[in-house]
Amino acid sequence: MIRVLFFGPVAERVGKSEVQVVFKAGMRLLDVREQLQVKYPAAFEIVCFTAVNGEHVLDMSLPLTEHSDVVFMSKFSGG
Amino acid sequence: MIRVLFFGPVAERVGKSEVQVVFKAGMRLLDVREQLQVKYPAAFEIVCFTAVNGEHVLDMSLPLTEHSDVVFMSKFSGG
Amino acid sequence: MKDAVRIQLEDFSQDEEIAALRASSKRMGGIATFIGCARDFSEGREVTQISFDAYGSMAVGEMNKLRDEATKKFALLGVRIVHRVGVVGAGEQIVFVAAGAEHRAPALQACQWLIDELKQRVPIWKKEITPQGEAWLTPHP
Amino acid sequence: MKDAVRIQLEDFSQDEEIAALRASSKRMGGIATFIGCARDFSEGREVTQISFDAYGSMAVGEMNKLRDEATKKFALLGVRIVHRVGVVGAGEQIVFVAAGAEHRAPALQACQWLIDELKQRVPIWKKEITPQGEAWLTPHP
Repeated sequence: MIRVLFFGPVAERVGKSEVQVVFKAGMRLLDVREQLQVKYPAAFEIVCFTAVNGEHVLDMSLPLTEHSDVVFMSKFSGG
Repeated sequence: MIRVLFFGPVAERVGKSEVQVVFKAGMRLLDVREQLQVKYPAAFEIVCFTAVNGEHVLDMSLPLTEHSDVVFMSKFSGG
Repeated sequence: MKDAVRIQLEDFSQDEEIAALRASSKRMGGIATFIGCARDFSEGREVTQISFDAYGSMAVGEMNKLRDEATKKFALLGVRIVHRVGVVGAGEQIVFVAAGAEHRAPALQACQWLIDELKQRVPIWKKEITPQGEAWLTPHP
Repeated sequence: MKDAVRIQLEDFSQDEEIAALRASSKRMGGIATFIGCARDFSEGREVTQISFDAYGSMAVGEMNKLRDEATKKFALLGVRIVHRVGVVGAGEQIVFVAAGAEHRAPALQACQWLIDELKQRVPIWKKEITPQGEAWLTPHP
């Protein structure tokens, strides 16, 4: 399983703060994004940043491993 | 009388923190400075700023009035 | 001793943070700090409270990276970063950044850099709670 | 309530100063502060204490002018300036400057401006006390 987390405004638009995506061999970050974008289009409108296991990731072709934590995030507004 | 005050390194070189100068009609700031500079040359080597009654003064031709407070100061080093 | 970099629900004390910062070095000649507060007014709306959501582990990870980068970039002797989460009332403190260096210029530059970068990089989100309802804040580009 | 601008023998508390500053406005979104500390080392010499002499009335007058000028220049909501005189031990606090504004950029700019101007304009002098003797500090141009 891939654990996908949502926070703040994205979590509000998704309606929950966590979903599970079944891991498949060869899966890339963009596969997870595409799968969820179809389900939660309003949430993904405001997604700007992606993190895998707590690190910013720009390259959507990044291969995922089983049990990865993926987070799709809107612009930060802390501070 | 004109009261002349010294602080910090200037007071150390003068050897005191206050002297009195007899007021004369028509007296200007530069008259006081010249009179004291002759007496305390080492102190006046490091004088950079002058204040009259608590205000910075650049114009040495400023006429003084009886009971003025005059201060000859070295570069500030607070903060 | 509290961690130099942390997120927490409760308020923080500048005196405590500065004392902890100064304990690390007597070579520190200058300390610059920034405190962000919850304003009671934002873009024409009255704001009574601000609620924060954070991706906690990544937020602390990014804040630690900021600390390490600033320490190298500005030759700092100490850095502290504290960000509150949960609900904060109008007028309350939200974030604290402190940079200590031998001289004042790098301390002041580092403080500004730290708060600017924190806003760009640290996964924390702010919801404004007004008498008319709640709204996640959309940062300006 | 202590004066917002003052010179004093005793140490100061950031918590107290920040609380007093914040009491003046709930519109304050950012507070930048600078604290100058007595270093235990200066230009290769060990320093055990620093002694300050001040032209008190003019120093406070100039500090109040700095406060007024900064308030106008940076549209500040509050300013506090505290400078210690007398003898300060190595590692102790010397000076505190705080600027509060609606947003962070003017607060940070004002804080830097205030400490830079204070050093240029406020008649206070510093004597370093070392194991080898005492010496008035000559500021670099």
